Amino acid sequence: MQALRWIVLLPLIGAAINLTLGSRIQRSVGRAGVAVLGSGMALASFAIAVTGFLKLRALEPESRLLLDNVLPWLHVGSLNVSLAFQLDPLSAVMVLVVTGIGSLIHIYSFGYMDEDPALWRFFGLLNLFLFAMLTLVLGDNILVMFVGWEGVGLCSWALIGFWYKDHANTAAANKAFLFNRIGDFAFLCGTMLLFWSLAGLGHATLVFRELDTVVGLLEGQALWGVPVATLATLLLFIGATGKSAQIPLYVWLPDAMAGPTPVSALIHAATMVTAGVYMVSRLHCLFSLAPFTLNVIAVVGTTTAIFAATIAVTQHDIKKVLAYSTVSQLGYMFVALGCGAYAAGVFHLVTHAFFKACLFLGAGSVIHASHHEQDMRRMGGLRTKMPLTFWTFLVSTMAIAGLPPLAGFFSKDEILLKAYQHDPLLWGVGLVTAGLTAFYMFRQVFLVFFGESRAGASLDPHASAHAADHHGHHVHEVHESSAAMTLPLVLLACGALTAGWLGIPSALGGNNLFTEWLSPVFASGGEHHGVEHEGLELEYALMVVSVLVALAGITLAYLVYLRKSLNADTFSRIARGVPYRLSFNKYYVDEFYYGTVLAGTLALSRALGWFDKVIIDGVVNGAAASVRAVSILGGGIDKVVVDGLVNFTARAFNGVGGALRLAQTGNINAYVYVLLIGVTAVLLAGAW
Amino acid sequence: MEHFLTLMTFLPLLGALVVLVLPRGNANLVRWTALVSTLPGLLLGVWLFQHFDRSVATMQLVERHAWIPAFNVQYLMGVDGLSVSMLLLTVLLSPLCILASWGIEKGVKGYFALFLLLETGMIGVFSALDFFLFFIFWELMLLPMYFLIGIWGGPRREYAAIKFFLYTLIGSVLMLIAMLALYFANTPHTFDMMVLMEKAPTYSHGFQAWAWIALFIGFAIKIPAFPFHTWLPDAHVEAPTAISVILAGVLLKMGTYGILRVCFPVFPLATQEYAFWALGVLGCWNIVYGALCAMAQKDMKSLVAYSSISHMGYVMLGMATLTPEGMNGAVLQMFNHGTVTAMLFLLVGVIYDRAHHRNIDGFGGLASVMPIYTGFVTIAFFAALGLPGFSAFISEVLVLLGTWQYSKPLAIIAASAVVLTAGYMLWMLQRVWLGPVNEKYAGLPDMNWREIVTLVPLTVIVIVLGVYPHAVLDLFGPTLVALGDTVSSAVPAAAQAVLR
Amino acid sequence: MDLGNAASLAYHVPELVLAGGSIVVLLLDVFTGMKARLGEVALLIVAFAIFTIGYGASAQQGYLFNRMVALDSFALFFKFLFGFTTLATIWMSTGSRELDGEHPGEYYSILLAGTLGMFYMASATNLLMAYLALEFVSLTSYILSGFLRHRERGAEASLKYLIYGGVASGAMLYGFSLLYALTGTLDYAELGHKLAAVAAVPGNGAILFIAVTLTLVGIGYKIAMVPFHQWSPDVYEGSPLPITAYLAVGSKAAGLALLIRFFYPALSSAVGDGTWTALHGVAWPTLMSVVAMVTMTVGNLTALRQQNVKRLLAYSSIAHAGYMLMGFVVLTDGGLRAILFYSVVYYLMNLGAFAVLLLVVNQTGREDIEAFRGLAWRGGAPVAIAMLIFLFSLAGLPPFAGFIGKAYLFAAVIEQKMWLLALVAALNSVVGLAYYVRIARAMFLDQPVAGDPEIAVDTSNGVLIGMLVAGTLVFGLWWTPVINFADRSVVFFGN
Amino acid sequence: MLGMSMTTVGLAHYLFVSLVLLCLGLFCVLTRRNAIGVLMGIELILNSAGINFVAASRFGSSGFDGQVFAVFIIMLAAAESAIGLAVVLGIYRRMRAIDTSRLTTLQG
Repeated sequence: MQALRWIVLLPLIGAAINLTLGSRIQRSVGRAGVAVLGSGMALASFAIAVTGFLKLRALEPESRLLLDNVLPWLHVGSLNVSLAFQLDPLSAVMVLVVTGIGSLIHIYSFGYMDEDPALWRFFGLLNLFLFAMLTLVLGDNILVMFVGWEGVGLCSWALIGFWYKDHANTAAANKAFLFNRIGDFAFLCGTMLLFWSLAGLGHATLVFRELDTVVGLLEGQALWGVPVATLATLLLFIGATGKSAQIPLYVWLPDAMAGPTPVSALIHAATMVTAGVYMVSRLHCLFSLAPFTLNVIAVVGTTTAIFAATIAVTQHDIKKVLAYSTVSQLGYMFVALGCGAYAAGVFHLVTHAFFKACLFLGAGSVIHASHHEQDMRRMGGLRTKMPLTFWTFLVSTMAIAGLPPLAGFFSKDEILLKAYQHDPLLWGVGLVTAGLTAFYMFRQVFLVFFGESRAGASLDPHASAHAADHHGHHVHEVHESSAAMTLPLVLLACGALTAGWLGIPSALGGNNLFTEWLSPVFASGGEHHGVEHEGLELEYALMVVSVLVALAGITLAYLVYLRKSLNADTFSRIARGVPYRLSFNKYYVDEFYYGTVLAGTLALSRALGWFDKVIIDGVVNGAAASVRAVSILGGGIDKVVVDGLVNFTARAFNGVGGALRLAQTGNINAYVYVLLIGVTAVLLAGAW
Repeated sequence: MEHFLTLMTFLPLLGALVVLVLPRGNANLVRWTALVSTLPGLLLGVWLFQHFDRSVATMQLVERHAWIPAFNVQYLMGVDGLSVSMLLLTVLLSPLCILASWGIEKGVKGYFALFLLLETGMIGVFSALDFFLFFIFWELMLLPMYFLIGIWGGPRREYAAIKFFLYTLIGSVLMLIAMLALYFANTPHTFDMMVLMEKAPTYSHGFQAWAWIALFIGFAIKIPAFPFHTWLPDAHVEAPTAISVILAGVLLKMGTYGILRVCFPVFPLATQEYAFWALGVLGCWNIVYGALCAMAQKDMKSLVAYSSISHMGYVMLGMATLTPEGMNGAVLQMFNHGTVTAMLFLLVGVIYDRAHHRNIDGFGGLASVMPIYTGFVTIAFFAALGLPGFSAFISEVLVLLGTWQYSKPLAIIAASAVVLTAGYMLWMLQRVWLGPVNEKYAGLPDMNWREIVTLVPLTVIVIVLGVYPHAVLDLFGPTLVALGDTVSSAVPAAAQAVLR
Repeated sequence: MDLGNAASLAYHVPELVLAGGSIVVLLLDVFTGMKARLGEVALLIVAFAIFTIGYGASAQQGYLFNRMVALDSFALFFKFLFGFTTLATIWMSTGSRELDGEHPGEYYSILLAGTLGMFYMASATNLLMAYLALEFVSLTSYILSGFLRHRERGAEASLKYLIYGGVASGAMLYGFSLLYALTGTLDYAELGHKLAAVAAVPGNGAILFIAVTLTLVGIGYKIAMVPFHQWSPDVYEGSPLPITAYLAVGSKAAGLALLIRFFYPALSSAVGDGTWTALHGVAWPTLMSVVAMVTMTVGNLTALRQQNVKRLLAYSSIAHAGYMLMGFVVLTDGGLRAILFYSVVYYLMNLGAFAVLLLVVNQTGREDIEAFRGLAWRGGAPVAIAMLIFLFSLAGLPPFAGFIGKAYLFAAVIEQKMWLLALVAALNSVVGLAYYVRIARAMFLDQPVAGDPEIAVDTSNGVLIGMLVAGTLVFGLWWTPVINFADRSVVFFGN
Repeated sequence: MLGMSMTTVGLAHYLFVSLVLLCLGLFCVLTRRNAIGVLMGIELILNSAGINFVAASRFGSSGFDGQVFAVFIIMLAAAESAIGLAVVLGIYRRMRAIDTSRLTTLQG
C-alpha cells in the first residue's frame, strides 16, 4: 500500500519546511502559519493512518498486513534490508496512538507556546519527532526501526534542550541522549548477534515477519555458553531500558522534564518512552524463546514500578511527579511483557498514553496559567479558577489510579492478573505500587487544585531557586487556558475515560476487543490465551482487591493533604527520616552514576589526552631531536619515561650531530690524527 | 575519452600555471581562475560517476604509455571502483576548498597555485597504476602541503609543517624500498601494479612479511594509525581551514587506499597474517583512543582531528575483516568521513574567521547569534556521531556488522565508541553553541552566501547517502568482493580460523 | 687499439686544448690588457674542449701513450662531466663579486690546468699516471682554494688542504709502492691478473690489505669519504664560492672515477653478466659499504647543526659521496650506472645550489642561513623557487632529478639485497631533508626583517640557474637520454 | 719474507728503512705545531714511498718503472713544498706566526 509512506513522509515534509523556511513563514504569514502547517501534517498523517487501519480491519484477521516497500536500502554481502514500512494490527495501534495524540498535542502546543519566538522551530521538531516515531513503529525491519529509534533520540534531545539558553536544559538533553546511546549500543550488539546467528543458520534477515518464522531455529544455539536467544534478547532489552527509562537507565527521564510540557506529554509520556515496550512486543517471538530474559524483564519492571512510585511520593515539582509516575507505569508494561502478556502490555501502553498525556497537558495548562510555576507548594485552589483543566485532570488521575470504569482500571488489572498467574510476588509488588500511584496522584490533585492558593509562598530549603524571581507573578490573575489547550485536554480525558472499554475482559462480560485485535500478531508468540475457567473467581477477587487498594491510597492522600488530619504526627516523623530523604533525593542514583561512570570516563580521557601530547608526541619529538621535546621533558611529569625513552632518542640525533661538530676542531694536526685513527681502525677491522 | 584520467589529473596543474602567470595585483581574478580550473575536474567526475561500469571489478579507462623503457617505468593510469570513489571525493572537495580559501590575502597566487598542484597530486595518486608513478604523485603532494601549512598556517605552523613533512617522508622511504624490492621480485622487472598482483602467489613468505610491514608503516603514517598519529592534531590545528579539509578529507584516505590498493592484492598472505593485529586491533584502538583523546581537547580543530583518528579506525577495522560487509563499510566510511569531516572543518573555519580563536570554552550561546550556522553545525555533528539517516551511520553499521562476524570482542569495543563519540560531540555542541549568549560574540554575523554554498552540497550528500547509500556502494562493491576473495583465498580456511 | 706516444696525440685533442688554453690565458693576461674578458676566453676554451670530446667520442677506443691512459666511454663520460663542471665554475667566477680583479690570468689558467688533471684522473690506467693526475688536481686545488690570499680563511683553508692532501697522497703512494713491490707492475690490468695470484699466497693477505687501505686514503680524501673527510668542510668554507662548487662536484667526481677505475680492474674480476667479484681475501666491498653508511650518516648528522650554508652544503656533499658509494660497493653494472647517473644529477642540483648561494652572497655578503631569510618575499621569488627545487632534489624528492638518481642507487643496492645499506640510506635521506628544509623554511616561511636587501637576479647568473633548474626538472620526469648515456659509459678498459 | 738474510742487504731492509721513515714523517706531522715542520714531515712520508719504489724495482724483475716513479715523486714533492711554503709565507705575513694550532678560524 503506497499510502503508508505518506504517514511517515508528511510530518517529515512539515519538519523540513518549518525548520528551513519556518522563521520566514512566521514573520510573513504569522505564528498561525507554522502552527497550521505542523498540526496539519500531523492530522493528515493521522487521517491516512485511520484509513490504513480501516483497510486493515477489512482484511481477514490472519492476513492483516499492509506493506509499502519504498526503496532498497542496503544490500551488501549477506545483509539485505530495504526502506519498507509495514502496517499490521500492532503497528496500527501504535500509529493511531502516535498520530492521534500527536495531533492533539500539536494543537495544544499552539496555545501553550504562544509567547515563544521560535515557534517554527518547535513545530518543526515536533513534526520531525512524529516522523522518527512513525518510522520506528512502521519500519518492517530492525534496521529501519533503529533509524526511528535513534531519530526519536535526536528529537527528544532537541526538544528537551529547546530553551537552550539555560545550561540546565541542554545538560538534561545531553544526559537523555547519552543514556539512550548506551541503550542503543546494546541494541546494536543484540541486532548483530541476532543477524549473524541467523545468517549462520542460512536465514540472514532483519525483517520482522521473516524473523517471526525463523527465530525458532535459534533454539539450542549458544554463544560463550549462553543461549543466543537469551543473550540477544538481554542486549535488546538493555536497549529498551534506555528508551523506556527502566532501571538502570531511567535517570534521564525526570531531567527530561526540562523541556516544554507538550514535549513531556508527547515524547516522554505517550510515545517515545513506549518504544521499548513496542520493540519487545514486536520481537515477542524472539523473547518468548528466552524465559530467562522474560523473568529479568518482569523483575526489572516491577522493581522500576515501585522504585519510581516511592520517589514520586515526595517530589514537589508537578512535572517530576508525573515523570516518575511515567517511569513506574512503564514498569507495569514491562511486567506484562515479562509475563508474556504482550497484548496486556500494549493495552496499558495505549490507555496510559491517553491519561498520562492528558495529565501532562493538564499540568502544562496549570504551569502556563501560573506563569511557569512548577512547584506544587506554590499552587492550590485552582479548582475554581480553571475548571476544565481540573475536571480533565481529575478524570485522568482516577484513570491512572485504576478506578473503574476508567481506562487504567482495565489495563492495569489485566496486567496484575497476568502477573499473579506468573508469580504472586510480582502481583503483590504491583499492588503496592498501585496503592502508591493512587496516593501520589491524588496528593498532586489535592495540592494543585484544592485548598487555598499558595502562590508565591516561601519555601523550605528544598525549594527550587525559582522562589525569588517568581515572587512577583502570583499577583497576576490565574485563569483558564485558551481553547487550543483545553480542547485537546477534553478529548484526551474522554480517551482516558473510554479507552479502557476496548479491553473489557470476558470476566466482566466484555469481549476483550483489544487482545482479539492483536491476537493475529501474538498468536505465534506463545501468549497464554483465554483465562481458564476456575480463574474467573480469582479474576474478580483481584479486581476488588486492587480497587480497594487504590481507594485506600486515595483516602490516605485525602487525609494527609486535604484534611491534614494525619499531617502533624505521623508524616512529620517520616519526613525527617531516612526514607523520606532517600526518596526525595531519588536514592542518589544520579550522584552515583556521576561519581562512577561519568567521572571515570572523563578522567580516563584526560589521562589519555595527556599521554598523547606528552609521551607519544614526546617520544616522536625526541626522535626528531626537536628542542621542544627536550622542553617537554624538562617540564614533563613522568621522569621514567623522560629519561627512559625520549632523552635517549633525543641524544641519539641531536647529541651525535653536536659531537661530530666538536670533532671538527679546526686543528689540522688533529685531522691527521683522525685520519691515522681511521686507517688503524680499518686495518684492525680487516685483521678481524 | 582516451585520455580521460590524464585530463582529470593535469587540468588543475594547467590551472596552477595559469594562476602563476596572472598579474600580481588582482586577487579576485586569481581566486576565480583557481575555482574555474577545478570545475572541469568536477564535471569529469560527474561523467565518470555516470559512465563508470559498476558491474565489473576490472580496471577501466586504462591509459598505458611507455615512459622510461630503460627502467621499465610506464605511464599507466586506470580506475576501479575503489579509486573512483576516492576520485569523486577529491574533485568534489577541491572546488569547495577553493571557495573556503576565498579569504586568503597573503601570497594569493602562490596559495592557489600550490593548492591546484596538490589536487593534481591527489588525483594522480588515486589513478596511477604504475607503482613508480604512484610514488611520484604520492611524494608530489608533500611539497604543496608543507608550504600550505607552513606559510598560511597558524602560529606554530613551521613546527607543524616540518613535523608533517618528516613523518610522511619516513613512511615514503620505507615505501620506496619495498617498491624497488617488488620491482626486482619479478622478471622482467616491472612496476606495473596489475602484474605485481598477478604474480602475488610467487612471492616468498619472508619477502611478503617484511615488505608488507614496510608498506604498512608508510601508509599507517598517513591514516594516521596509532602511534604514528601525533602529526595530525598539530597539522590540523595550524593548517588553514581549506587545507585541513583536504588533509582530513582526502589525504588521510590515501593511507587506507594504499593499503587496499597495494598491501592487500600484492601481499595477500602477509595481509592474512597481519590484518588482525595491524588493522583490526590497531583500528579498534584508534577508534576508542581517538574518541577519548578528543574528549580531552580544548581546541575545536584538534577535537575534530582526534575524531578523524577515531573514525579512520573504523576504516582499518572494516578492512581487516575481509568480509564484504566490512570492506564495503570501510571504503564507504572513507568516503563518508571525507564529506562529514570536511563539513566539520569548514564549520570550525567559519567561527575561526569571525572570532579568530577556536577555544571550546571561549564561546557559548552561538545558537542564538548565528542560527543558520548552528543548523549546519547540528547536522554535521549528528552526522559525525553516526546518527541513522546520515551517511556515516551506514558505513559504521556495515563495518560493525562485518567485524562482529570477524571478531566479536573487537566489534563490541568498536561499537561502544558510539557512546563516546556522542559524548564529545554533544559536549562541544553544548559548550560552544548552546547556553547563555557570550556577550563578547553577540555581534557575530551569520554565515554568508559563500560559506553556505560550500556547505550545502556536502549536507545534501551526507543525507542522500544516508538514505540511498548504494549511489556510492555500487561503485566499489564488485571491486572489493574480488579483492576480499583474492586475500582470503590466499591461505586455507583453517589458517584463517586460527587467526581469530 | 694500443697506441704509442706520437700516435696517441691525435686522440688527445681535448687535453691538448686545455693545456694550451691554460697557457694562452696566462699569456693573454701578461701581454694584453684584456683582464676583464679572460673569463669569457676561458669559457670558450672549455667549450671548445667539450666540443672536441664530443667529436672524439665516435673514434675507436683503446689505450693511449703505451697504456698510460685509456680512451673509453667511461673516460669520455667523466671528461664531459668535468668539462661542464669547469664551464659552470668559470661562469660563476665571472659573476662572482669576491673574485673581482683577483689575478684572473692565474686563476683561470690554473682552473683549466686542474680540469686537465681531472681528465687524467678519469682516464689513467697506470698507477704512475693516477698519482700524477691526482697530485696535479691537488696542487691546483691548493692554490685555488687559497686564491683570495688577503682573506685569512682562504690561506688557512689552503694550508690545511695542502697538509691533509700531502699526508693522504703520501699514504696512497706508500700503498702504491707496496702494490708495486708485490706485483712489480703499475698497470691496472696487469695488477689485476697478478694480484689474483699474489693474494693466493698465504702471507700476503695482510700486506695486500694494508696496501689497499693506504691507497684508499688517497682516493678517499679526494671524494671526502669518512674518515678522510675532515679537510673538506674547512676548505669548502674557506675557498671562493665557485671553487667550492668546483671541488664539491668536479674533484669529487674525479675521485670516484679514479676509485672505480682502479678498484674494479685491479682489485676485482668480472664474472660476466655485468657483475664483479672482489679480489679473494680482501673484503673491500664490505669495508666500503660500512664506510658508505658511516659517510652518509656523519655528513647528514653534522649538517643538521650548521649555520653557514656553504659549510652545510659541504657536509651535504659528504653525505652524497656516501650515497654514491652505494653504487660502488654492489659490484654491478647497475651500480656503476647509478653512480654515473647520480653524478650528472648531482652536478645539476649541487652546482645549482651553489649558484643561488653565490647570488645571495654577492648581494648580501653573507653566507649563513640568515642571509636567506624571507628571500621569496624580497624580490627573490624566482631564485628562491630555484633554490627550493635544488634543495628538494638534493633531498631526493620527486619529481626532481635527485629522486631518480637516488632511486637508481637504491635499486642497485636492493637488487643485491643489501637491506641494511638500503635502510640506513633511506633514513639518512629523511635526516637530509631535515636540514635542506631549514633553508627552504628560511626562504619562504620566515619573513624578511628590516635591512635585508632586495635580491635582484643578474642575467649571467640567471641564465646559469635557469639551465640548471631546467635540467633538474626535465631529468626528473624524463631521464631516458641520461640513463642511456650512463649505460653506454659503463664500458671501460683495464680488464 | 722476500729472501731476507744476514749477509746481503735485501729488499726487506729497504722496506724497513722506508717504514721507519714513514713513521718519522707521520710523527713529525702530528707533533709539529710549526707549519714548516709539518711540511717537512710530509716530505719524509713521500720519500719513504720513493725508497720503496726504487728498492722494489731494483729487486723486482720489471724494468725501471719504480725508479721513474721515484723521480716523479721527488719532482712533485718539490712542487708541493713550493706551494706549501708560499702559503705559509702568506700566512706569516698576516699573522706573524706559522703555528698550525692557531689556524682554527674554520671549524665546527
